[in-house]
Amino acid sequence: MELDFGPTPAAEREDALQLNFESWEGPLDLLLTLARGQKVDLRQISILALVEQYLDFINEARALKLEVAADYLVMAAWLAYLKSALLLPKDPLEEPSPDELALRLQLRLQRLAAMREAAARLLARDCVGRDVFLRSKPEGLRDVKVRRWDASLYDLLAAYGQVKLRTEPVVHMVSRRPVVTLDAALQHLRRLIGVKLDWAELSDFLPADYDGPLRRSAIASSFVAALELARQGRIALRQEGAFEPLYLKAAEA
Amino acid sequence: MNPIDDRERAIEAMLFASDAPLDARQVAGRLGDEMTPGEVRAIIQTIAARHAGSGIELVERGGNWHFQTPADLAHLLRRERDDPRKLSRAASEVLAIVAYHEPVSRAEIEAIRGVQTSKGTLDVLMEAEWIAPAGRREVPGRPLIYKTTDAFLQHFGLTSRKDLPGIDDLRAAGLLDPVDLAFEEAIGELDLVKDGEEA
Amino acid sequence: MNPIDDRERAIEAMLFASDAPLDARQVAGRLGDEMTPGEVRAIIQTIAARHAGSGIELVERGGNWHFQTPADLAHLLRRERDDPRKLSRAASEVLAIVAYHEPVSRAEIEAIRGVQTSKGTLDVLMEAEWIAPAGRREVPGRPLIYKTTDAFLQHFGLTSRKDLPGIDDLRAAGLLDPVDLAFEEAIGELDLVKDGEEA
Repeated sequence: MELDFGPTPAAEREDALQLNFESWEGPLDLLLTLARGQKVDLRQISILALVEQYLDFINEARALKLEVAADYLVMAAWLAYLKSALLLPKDPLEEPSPDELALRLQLRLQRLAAMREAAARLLARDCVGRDVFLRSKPEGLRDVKVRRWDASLYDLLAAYGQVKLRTEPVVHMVSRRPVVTLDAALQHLRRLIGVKLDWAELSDFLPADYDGPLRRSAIASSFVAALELARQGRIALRQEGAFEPLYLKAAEA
Repeated sequence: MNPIDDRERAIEAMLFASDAPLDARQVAGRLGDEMTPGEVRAIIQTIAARHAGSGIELVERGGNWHFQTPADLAHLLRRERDDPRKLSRAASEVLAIVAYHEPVSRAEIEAIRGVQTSKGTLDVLMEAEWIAPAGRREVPGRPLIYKTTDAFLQHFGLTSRKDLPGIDDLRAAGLLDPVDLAFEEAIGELDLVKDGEEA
Repeated sequence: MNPIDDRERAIEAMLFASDAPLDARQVAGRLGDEMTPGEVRAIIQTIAARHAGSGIELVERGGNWHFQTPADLAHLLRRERDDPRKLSRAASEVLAIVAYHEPVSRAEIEAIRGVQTSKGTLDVLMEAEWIAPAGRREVPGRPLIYKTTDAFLQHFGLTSRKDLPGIDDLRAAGLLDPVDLAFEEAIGELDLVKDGEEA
């Protein structure tokens, strides 16, 4: 791990064309770098001088038509205010006083400087993989899981019960489907044809209490029975058109 | 203890951090060839002797040296932990059939269950030490037959196999109640899925 | 040299074989809790003392122990393949702020740096496992707070957070206090100075 402090501002300013805002981590960082240029302890720094340095720097950058990010401009505006407040005769009623604002800025710079130095000292420590090395292929410690199976007597008996139940001999009962056989339909139709004298619809010949599958079966077998009786010349059939009701009556002897 | 020689320290660190065993020539090369391989070998022997009898060993394999954990301490590197698991529905059935019908062969178990039984199910029950092979049936193919073990009786709190309730007891207890069947079958399918995942 | 105690050998082998630093409790657990963590710790100290000055060191990092090579031999061991992750300036600053102020929220980090922290900066540090979330601060918005990890201590060779370079001085100078607190204290001093000037 190495710490990259970036180019120093002095070097930057010698070649102003290389003045580059990417070198700083924000306006506070730029201020800190400028403050370092005063070569005094941060506690003794002249905030007024620092403010002027910052404003000069930003003006220089703008003169060079460098794009200055908004937060640097916000800081510049605030520092310009601070500068005028510091230069004007003190107004004891003004809150917060410019001295207090300057103090706050100084405290922030001290804290940032402290962390920057801490980061450098941290990275200068003996780091694993750079200064000290570990075993590259340790055997490793392993946890081996030993399976322990769990079941209760109830589980066992219930399982056996279900095996028994599943494999018990089963009596197969074939249920009869409700159908009207052709024979039954023939007999039924023969019986009724003598009773009805005029043309009657085929459905009138079906027993009224047949419904559902039984009725469908009765229609089918009665239709076939009607065709058979017509073939035998015992009834006459009449239909107005396709899918129209089918009428039948006894053939005239 | 005398302070350790700098070259000895360097060689020790090198062998420790290396990702492959090193021979004396390689070590000498990495040290900038200030020493001959023979000198390096002598120092390696000193290091090995220093660690002898400790929890770290420097060993030679075909001229290459590496650090390792002594073989007699290998058991410390693995720790066994209990991993309790619920017996699957299929395994419970097989176990029950063995208990009620022992000794039985796998084919007989399948005939009773009415479904194929995977080898894994019997393995699980043998791993649990609840069933054990009990010889072979003297029929064509001489199939292995299984019986339950003492550990089985102990786990299920039975004094002997005679303690197992009869079919009539099971029916009286509602364990032959078909109402549960659909539910149990649904559970059984889930178990099968799990078995499949484990396989 | 006296023959090494069996328990000492066992603990040494375990620390040597482990692929992660171990604390005394973990070692005791693996040894079947026959020793208290305190007893284990005493033995670990003995082992560390035995290796002191050799090419292999047993070091403590946040209560966890691991073997490593001494830093003064780095030049012999550093290889071209070793390409340590280069930390950006932003990431190294954020890491220092987390380490010296932990637990700390992102807003608090930003207050110190005076700049927004890009999402990637915290991600890089979390990916390296040097920082980790440490719950939420019970203030409006309940921001996530971060702290450093054992891996951080291990990587930077710190026995504990007390080992952070200069942390005592920074704390004594009030440089780890928030600006508001420092301001209140400083303003008192400032007033005194003013009073002095007026007198």
